[in-house]
Amino acid sequence: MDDSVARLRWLRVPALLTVVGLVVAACGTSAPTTSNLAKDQTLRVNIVTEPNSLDPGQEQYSYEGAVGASISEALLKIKPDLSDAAPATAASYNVSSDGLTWTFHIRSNAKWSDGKPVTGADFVFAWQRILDPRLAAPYADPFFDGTIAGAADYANLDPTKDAAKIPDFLNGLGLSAPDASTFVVKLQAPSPFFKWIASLWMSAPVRKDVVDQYGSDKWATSPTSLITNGQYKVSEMVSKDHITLVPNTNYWGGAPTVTKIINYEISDDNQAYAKYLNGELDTVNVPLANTDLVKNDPKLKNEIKFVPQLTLFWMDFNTRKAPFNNKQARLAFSKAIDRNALATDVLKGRSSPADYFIPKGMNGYRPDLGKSQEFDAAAAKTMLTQAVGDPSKITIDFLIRNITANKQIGEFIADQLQTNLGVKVNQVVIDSKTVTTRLRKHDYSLYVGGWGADYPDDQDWFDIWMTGSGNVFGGYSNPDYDALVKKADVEADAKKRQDLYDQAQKILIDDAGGGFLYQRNYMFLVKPYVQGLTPTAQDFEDVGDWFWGKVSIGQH
Amino acid sequence: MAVAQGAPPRGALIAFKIPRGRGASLGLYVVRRILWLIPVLFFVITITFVLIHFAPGSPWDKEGKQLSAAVVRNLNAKYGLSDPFIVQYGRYLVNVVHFDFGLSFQYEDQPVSSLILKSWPPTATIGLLAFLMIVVFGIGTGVVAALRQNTWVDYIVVGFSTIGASTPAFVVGIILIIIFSVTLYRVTGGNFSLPTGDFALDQHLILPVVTLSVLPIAFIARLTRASTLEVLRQDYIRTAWAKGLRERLVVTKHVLKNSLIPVVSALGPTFAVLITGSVIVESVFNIPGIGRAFVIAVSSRDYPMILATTILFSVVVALANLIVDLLYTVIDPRVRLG
Amino acid sequence: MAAPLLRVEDLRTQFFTSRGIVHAVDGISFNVNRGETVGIVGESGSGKTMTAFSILRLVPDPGRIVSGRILFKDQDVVQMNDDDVREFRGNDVAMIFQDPMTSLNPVTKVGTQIDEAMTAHERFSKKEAQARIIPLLQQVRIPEAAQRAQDYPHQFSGGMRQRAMIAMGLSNEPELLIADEPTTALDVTVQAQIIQLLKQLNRDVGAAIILITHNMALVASLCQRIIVMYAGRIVEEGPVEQIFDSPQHPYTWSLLRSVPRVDVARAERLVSIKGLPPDLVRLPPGCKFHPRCRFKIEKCEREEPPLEEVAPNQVARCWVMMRNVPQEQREETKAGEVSREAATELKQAGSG
Amino acid sequence: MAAAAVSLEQIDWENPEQIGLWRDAWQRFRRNPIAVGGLIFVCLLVLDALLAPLLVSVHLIADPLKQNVTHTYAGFSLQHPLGTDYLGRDLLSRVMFGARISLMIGLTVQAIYLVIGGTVGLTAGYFGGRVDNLLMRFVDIWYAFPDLLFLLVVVAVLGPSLFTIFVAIGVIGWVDLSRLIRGQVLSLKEKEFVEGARAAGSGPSKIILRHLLPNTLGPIIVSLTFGIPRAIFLEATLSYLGVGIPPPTPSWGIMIQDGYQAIFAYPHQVLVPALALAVTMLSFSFIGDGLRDAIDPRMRR
Repeated sequence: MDDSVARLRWLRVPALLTVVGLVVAACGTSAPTTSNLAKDQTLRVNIVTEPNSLDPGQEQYSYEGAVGASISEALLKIKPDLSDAAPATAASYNVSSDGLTWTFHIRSNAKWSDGKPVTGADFVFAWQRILDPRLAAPYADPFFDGTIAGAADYANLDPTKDAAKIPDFLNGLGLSAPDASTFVVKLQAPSPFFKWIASLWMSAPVRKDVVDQYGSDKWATSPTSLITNGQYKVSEMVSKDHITLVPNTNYWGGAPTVTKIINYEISDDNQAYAKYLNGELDTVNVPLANTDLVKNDPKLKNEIKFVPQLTLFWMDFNTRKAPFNNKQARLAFSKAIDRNALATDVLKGRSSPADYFIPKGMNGYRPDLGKSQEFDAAAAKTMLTQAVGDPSKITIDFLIRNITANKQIGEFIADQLQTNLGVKVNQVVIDSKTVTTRLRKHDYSLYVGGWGADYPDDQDWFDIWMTGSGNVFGGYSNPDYDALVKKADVEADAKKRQDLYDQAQKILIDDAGGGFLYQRNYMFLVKPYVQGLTPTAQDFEDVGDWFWGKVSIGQH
Repeated sequence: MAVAQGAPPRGALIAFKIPRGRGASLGLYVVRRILWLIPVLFFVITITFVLIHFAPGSPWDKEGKQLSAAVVRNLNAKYGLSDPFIVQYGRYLVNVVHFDFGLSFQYEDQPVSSLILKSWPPTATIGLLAFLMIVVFGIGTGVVAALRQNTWVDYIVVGFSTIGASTPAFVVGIILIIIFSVTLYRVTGGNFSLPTGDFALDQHLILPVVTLSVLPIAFIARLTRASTLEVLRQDYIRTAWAKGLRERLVVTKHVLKNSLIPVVSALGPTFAVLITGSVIVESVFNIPGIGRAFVIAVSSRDYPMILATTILFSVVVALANLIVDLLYTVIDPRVRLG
Repeated sequence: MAAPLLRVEDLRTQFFTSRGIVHAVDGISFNVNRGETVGIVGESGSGKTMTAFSILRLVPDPGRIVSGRILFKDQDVVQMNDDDVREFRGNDVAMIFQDPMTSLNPVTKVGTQIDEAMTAHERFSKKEAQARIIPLLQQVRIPEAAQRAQDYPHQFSGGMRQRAMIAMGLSNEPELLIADEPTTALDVTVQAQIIQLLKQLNRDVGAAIILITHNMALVASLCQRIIVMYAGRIVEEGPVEQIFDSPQHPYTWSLLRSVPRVDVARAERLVSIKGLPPDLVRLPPGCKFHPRCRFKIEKCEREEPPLEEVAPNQVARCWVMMRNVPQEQREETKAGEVSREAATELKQAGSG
Repeated sequence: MAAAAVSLEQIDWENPEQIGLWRDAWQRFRRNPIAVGGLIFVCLLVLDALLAPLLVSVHLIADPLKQNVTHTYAGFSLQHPLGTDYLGRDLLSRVMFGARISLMIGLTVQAIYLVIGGTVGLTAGYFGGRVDNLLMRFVDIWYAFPDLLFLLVVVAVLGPSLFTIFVAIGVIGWVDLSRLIRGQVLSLKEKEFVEGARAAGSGPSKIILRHLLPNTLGPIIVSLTFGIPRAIFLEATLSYLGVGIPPPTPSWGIMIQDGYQAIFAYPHQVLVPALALAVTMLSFSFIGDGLRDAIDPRMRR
């Protein structure tokens, strides 16, 4: 099917058979114009799970971001190609010469969904609220208490015992609004990555009067009290069924084409897939097992959207216990995994093999650094035998979360280790939270972990391998690595900053802090009549869910 | 002479003699059974609380990015989880007595009672409809199969009930979706097909109710068939024929009244399970029911939600079993309760 | 002589089991006159119960009436269609069964079960049927009939249940009542009351009674005529006194000799019939009783004897006949004398 | 004149040719074709469960654990008669090995149900009054029991293993059977033969075992033959929750659970184990029916 035929398809009604489709298309008009927009501009997507909260301060999961990104707008917003953070509620910002003071200028026409203007004070209140221990905002640490001046001792403020000290702590933060359209932030240290913190959807403003009226934990639970400043606002919430968004008429950026977005909460892949086939969903994440079915289907294969994500998975070795306290043994285990087979056969070509740390799509992406962990079964076995002696005496406890995808990948990795190295692997497949508890207690040998970028800056990645980090459990610790990362975080010059990060990545890979495996890509089906889709490498639950505002529905 | 009939059951140690009239003793029995609900609930809450204490993991553990220690400490303080176990247990009991079931950890402090009130109706609707289908088709086919034993009707019922019983609900569910929504949609060019999922009081109910009732129908049909065959062999059936009664009368008045006893005892638990929701059917058909809510609550350790749903389940189950026991006395006069 | 109430002609009922065809009823013919009481006697497996079931077309699977006619007031029951048979059962001919414990529906009130028998036949309107229940219970001498009608079977004793069964049987004033071993499951004193009740009902209601039993004493006390069955066929038939006086078929003779005498002190050797009842699938050739008969002759093993007139309306199926058996072979005691005394005793006990 | 009659002494009256209940039951069972068919299939299954490892060592069937990721979800072929799964492992050998675990679970769990459920049901039904009340309230508690939570704790405390499954399934599922048996016993208890036995002075345990249990046999057998697939499904859900058998050992429950993901694209992944389960369940019900008819005392008359 050459390209021309595919383009014609845009015009036809999704008729029964492709042949019929082609006939209709032949007499269609030229490129899509506003005239052929569908009457009903409704977009139906699946966010899989019901959000726990739509209060920006208390959000943490991707299925919350999928809605939050449309209804709450931070100071800045990522560009689709992730090259920079573009102005959003803040028209512009400037950074003081010493890099410690960031001044944001709020748009005069930035308005809340109830028509009131967005002011600097709204941001001050929102960020102070995030740093209030009593709210226990999930993302307070490390993004806010690690950057904002005066926020350092957030960690040792107990909400009940030190309740009295909290007001002074909040007023002492480096947050101020000299006038209605200005918001000034003072930092603990110069942080070139701070623009990305200012573009996190959690750092969106919050109205003090609304919170006081409805209660800090109640205001975001119903459409009437959920006053937000994004391009859309929530019009209906039905528990475990769907959340409906409609345009925020007072939004400064003009009215979007799509007048209604229905975020379904369908957890069962087959159910979502059936809904897509029935035209009840406009986009769906292709279930892994259906990959080839979709690729070979004459109609569906033209509706595939393949988008790499800034998400990478690796083998998390517990370095406190043999055999993983030995670097050679770790490298041997990493070299024993055939990443190509994993990516192309097991994951059906939806993920790309990766024996490096920073994923493709970020400027720290260095594929050539992965030589030391390259797949080589023979070398791996000899390396392991030299390092720890007879492999058949080694038994590994391999922790796996009981999610079907994790289980299937786990079985493949266990088989690779047993066949290529001759070690014995106990696959412990248990309930997700039990896995996390055992990881925290270091009661494991091997675990497949991963990381999804909060924002496309190396800083967000390198801090997780630093000594004492809470997000990797293997206990990897290398003073040189820590020093390099600390220096890079505060380095103003971009070139030097990147070079420091590259050196740190090399040490990490050669140390085999983790056995890097693959980068995940999204493979979605999107109905042909969905126009203006803007996918990014940081999408939440659906391809293009950062920029629903740019979408329009063609006639169908 | 034969043993004195109606010898009092051994161990009837009730201090005062219940008045002989059937009505009075039944009313008293029901009251006593409902009063028994209180110790039962107490045990259920205690066991659940202990289980929660032992269950690994905390509500704040996450799959991907972990919360910092400070945030976890603040969350525990906010929900009182840092208090000693006994304090939490005592506080919960006091709240329950005042019908305050606390706030959900998961859904940003929405009161658990409102979450349950929202998620139980879909489950109950589908459960009740499925129960009706089970009673009508289960018992119906079972009796017909027994009356027409070893004929093609019998073989179909046995065959169907076995296939029905050996395919798990989610397989049955998705096959029905593939046939009646996806393929039907494609074949009829999109203008007729059953909805793939969601909940509404219209044709959205058809597929979930059918999926939910396939297995129980199979079981009840087999059970009815077995017990009806037993009863058909009894002497009093021959007496009924000898009296010259029409077949319809023999079946309804004599056969069914006796063969339904084991079926009622099996319908009791089936009813209780249906009403408390099937997580499988609810997730396959994307129904916002309480079955799924309970599983999500357990896997995310939403303690107040777990406790509240368990209390709801135990009340529903206890009442269902009470109804079944009362039905016994209606169906079988020989059975005396209490 | 008025036309007989019931005429059974060459009735054959067989069971088609995996082991082969069971000749339960192997061609029997007999008559029952209006108001007459007839006893059908024989060991279990002789086909007496199956004869009763055939009359009411109640032969259970895998049995079937293969041939023969059952004429009830000149209507052939075998040819009747289902509706007519349904109307016939319980209305013209009623039956009561052996085990009162299991013959009543355990979950329905006794009164309702009797009422049901009547409403099934529209002989009585609903109101009339309702009114008849209590008198019927009183007729069978059940105390506090009104209250007991509301009780359930498990609240009745064995004897009381059998009386309820009889009341149910008589509810439509049938012309023939078949009682299949009505007293076997009851103890002696209750037995006598039931037999006494049947006799009195026969007199008052005028219903003919077929009493099926293996107990010769009962037959003696209630019946006017006896039919002795063995291996699915009639081996002897005749008036009670004549049969008791001079039983001609060796089987009838030994049946009478196996009844113990209560009053006579002398030690008496009871005759028990050796061997087991024949296998109805592989019947022996010739006279079916020959394997267990002490007086048989060579011909008995080859050819089955026909029913032959041995006295006025008394027939027997035997080549030898007891009258031709010399005294010493029969041993000292006379068969007839023993059983008559036992019978008279029972009569006295019954009326007491 | 008298023929040579068989003399009395020759007939041995002490042990007349008496057919034992079980031999007679076996004779009638043997004549029931579908029940025998069911029995044959179950014997084949047990044989397969025992010999499967042997068949692998002589390469008659492929190794169920050998992965070949280039041939995932393959259809029916000579080399793989039933195709391959998501990691290219041979489905035929996995179904045969799956029988081992599933059968073991199905049968052992039923035994646990019968023992616990049976005792509770029989005692509650027979004694009635306070005992019945207490036991039934205990059953009520057990019914409302948050089984899912209990499973998690069991796994956390005992660790995932086969033994954990038996503890988990056994402890949760006996309630239905106990209520079923109690219902039966409540109505049977009033039956005359029980009162007769009680009058004859036999103790409660004798009455329960000799009289009540055989008479509740019909519904029990039906519920047991239904219990087997239910136990196997429960094992699949447990495996999904992590309480099941640790991978990669195959069981029918797990195969159905995994196959479900690919039902749109490769329906045979689900239908193969489901069919195996259906046929197994069919044979158990036929055996159940055959057994019930064979043992029923009334049929002996």
